[in-house]
Amino acid sequence: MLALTDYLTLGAILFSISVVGIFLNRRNLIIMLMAIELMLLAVNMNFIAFSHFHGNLDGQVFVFFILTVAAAEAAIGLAILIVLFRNRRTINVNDLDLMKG
Amino acid sequence: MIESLWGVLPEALQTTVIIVAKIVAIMVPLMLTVAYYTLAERKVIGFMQVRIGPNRVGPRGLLQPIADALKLMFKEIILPTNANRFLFIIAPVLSITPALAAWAVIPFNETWVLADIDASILYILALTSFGVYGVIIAGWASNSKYALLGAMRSAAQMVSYEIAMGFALVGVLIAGGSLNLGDIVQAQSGSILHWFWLPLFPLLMVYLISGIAETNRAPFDVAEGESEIVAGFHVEYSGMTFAVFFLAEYANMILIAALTAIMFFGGWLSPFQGIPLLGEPSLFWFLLKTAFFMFCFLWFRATFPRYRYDQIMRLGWKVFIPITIVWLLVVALAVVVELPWWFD
Amino acid sequence: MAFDTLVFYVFAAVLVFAALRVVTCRNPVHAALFLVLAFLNSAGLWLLLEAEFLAMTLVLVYVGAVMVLFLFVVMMLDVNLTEMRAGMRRFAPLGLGVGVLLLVEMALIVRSSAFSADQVGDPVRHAADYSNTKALGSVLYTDYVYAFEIAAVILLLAIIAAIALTLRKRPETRYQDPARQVSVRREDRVRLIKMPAEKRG
Amino acid sequence: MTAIANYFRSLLLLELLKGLRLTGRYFFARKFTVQYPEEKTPQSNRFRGIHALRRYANGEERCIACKLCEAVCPALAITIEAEPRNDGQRRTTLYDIDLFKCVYCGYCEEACPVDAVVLTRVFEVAFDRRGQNIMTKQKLLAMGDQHETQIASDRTDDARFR
Repeated sequence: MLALTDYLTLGAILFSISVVGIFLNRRNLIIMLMAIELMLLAVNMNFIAFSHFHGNLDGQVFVFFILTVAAAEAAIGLAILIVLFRNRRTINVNDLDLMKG
Repeated sequence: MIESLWGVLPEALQTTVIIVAKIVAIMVPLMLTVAYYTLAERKVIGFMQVRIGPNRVGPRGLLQPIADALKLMFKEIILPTNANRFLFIIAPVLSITPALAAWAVIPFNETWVLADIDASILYILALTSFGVYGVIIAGWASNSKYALLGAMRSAAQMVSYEIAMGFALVGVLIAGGSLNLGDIVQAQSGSILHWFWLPLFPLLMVYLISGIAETNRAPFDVAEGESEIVAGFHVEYSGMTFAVFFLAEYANMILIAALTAIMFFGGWLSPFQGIPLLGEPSLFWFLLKTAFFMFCFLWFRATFPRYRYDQIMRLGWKVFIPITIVWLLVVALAVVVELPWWFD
Repeated sequence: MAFDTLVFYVFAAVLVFAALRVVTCRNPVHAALFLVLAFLNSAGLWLLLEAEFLAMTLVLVYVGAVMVLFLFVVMMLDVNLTEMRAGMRRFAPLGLGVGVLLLVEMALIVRSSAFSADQVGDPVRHAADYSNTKALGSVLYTDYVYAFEIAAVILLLAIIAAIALTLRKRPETRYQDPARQVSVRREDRVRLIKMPAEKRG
Repeated sequence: MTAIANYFRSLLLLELLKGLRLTGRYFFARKFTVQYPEEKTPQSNRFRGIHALRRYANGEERCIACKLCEAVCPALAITIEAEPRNDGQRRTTLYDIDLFKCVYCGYCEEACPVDAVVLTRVFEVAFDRRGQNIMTKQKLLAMGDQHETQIASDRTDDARFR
């Protein structure tokens, strides 16, 4: 019989992997965006697990909103990425230092 | 003897065997239809161009698909240099899987459906949206400019038309009041005027045309575009891998035709409801309607010239999406005020 | 081992593997494809948790649209891969350290008695005709209707923002207006002139 | 006003229906397909197929190596080398036509002063080896010998138009 802790552990592992991913790919904007998506997935996993084990739909509603917001975030993030690439011919985070003055 | 053997099997195994048998019962006729659909395409387009089409292999060319299949099977599968081997081989599989898996929820009549799940429309939407991966991965893994261009085009096209198609389906599920395809067909019972093609006519047009665009068929076949990018995403494919892409395209066409019949033309319901014998709902009507829309696919291909890429995108975003949104409002209003005889 | 336990461990193993590959992949296209695999597996896990609607939506929205967009961008941009990889080894110890620390902290919380089986209890068993989609919809359109509308506005905002960011008029390209092309009539274009035939010399 | 009317008319997709009606009509029309190996389309006596070199009735080859055909050939498909023969007459030692280059325009036939090189009605040609695309003098003469009656009758039929 699966318990709540199994799902929560899975969520924790996923979250940690994506945090490591953000550290590892500190130059690559695209993979950083993907790591953020993965993080949101881990959070969603926890929400749904709680919702299932407590018999309460509010968790799933919250996941629904996270999905919409994450889709919006991905769209805008990629748009920004494309504009950056168009202007600077690179998506290396280290090269995006114009604001330093 | 056989019955006693059957009784010995554990219950879980019995259900598994039954389900596998059902899947085979759906898949075998489907694959045969796909094979003969290719012949039908060549025949129909030939007829519309005042030719007679293939007639050499077997009587009237009836064995042509088998000859084609044998030829493709014995051809060499060429792996381009620097192609990504794994993705290159997996791409055709990825493109045919959703086309076949979607048949799990298609109801053939009141009782014949493999998986009678609640959210069958959602399931179908999710699967068709997955179909684009076969194309993208094929284009990218081929390590070829034309293939990549074709993949980019068809990816953008399929994602764009998915929206219009999804909205059209939302209209259907508002009118039908259910996400289950069987319930949607039941909601259309009454007479031919109760079928959803009449109240949802704009959505029907949008769905049919988006379906053609979604399957990358003429006149929306810029992803293949023989005259500009040779064959698009599958230039580098040969032999059986190419054949699988081919099968996937035709299986998708049959799927779209079947869905149109179910959602707008009352599935297995008879058009002569009320008349004895002829008015009986049966599998026959469903197959007849599906066959008609399959014919329409070929008819369109024989008639219309290919759209230009920017025209396709314009049509999808600037014409279809506004039309569907407006008609969704109309349908929702009609359902809320319970407009007589459509949504009674 | 019960069947759903087996399914859970298979899906979870593939999910963790795919997540690991996403963050360590050399090629962004591979990373995106592994992310797709991760989404598909978590959709399977959500089905196990009886969240059918969200599982389907995850496939539809993420696999069908967002990841296609990602792949599209990754394939279109001509990214210098070696340069992207440069700092990886240098950042690895710090990243791993933070990750392990985070994992240990969360494990301590998750494994604490607050989430144990006797505290949480068994999940509610639903009747055979229970529809997750219907239940979710009835909550969404009543209790959370304002939040739902805000979500709609956010999506609209995202559409407008994405279009506004990437829209550019290229002065050197020629555009055409299909509406004008279609509405052209013969009288506007062709003028018939009567003129006397020239005499032959 | 007309613009608005046109817009709504465009929503009816009338043009598309017209196109569908046309192809739908042809679907039932009589088919014109010719079952090729069994049936053949009629040929004109001016049909320009593969080449041949003719001989006079006494067996003497007509070609006098004037090289007019080589000069007129737009595709540079003809190669001719010539030497005086033992009896002092000028004859070709090499007369090659590359069928890969030839465009079957028939200028060589027009140019020939002695009606030596002609285009026959033979068009069913296939190669399965390299080099078979070169029509050598022997092959051309053999073609001429084989089809002489047909060639001669075609020339006489067409003579009054020349």
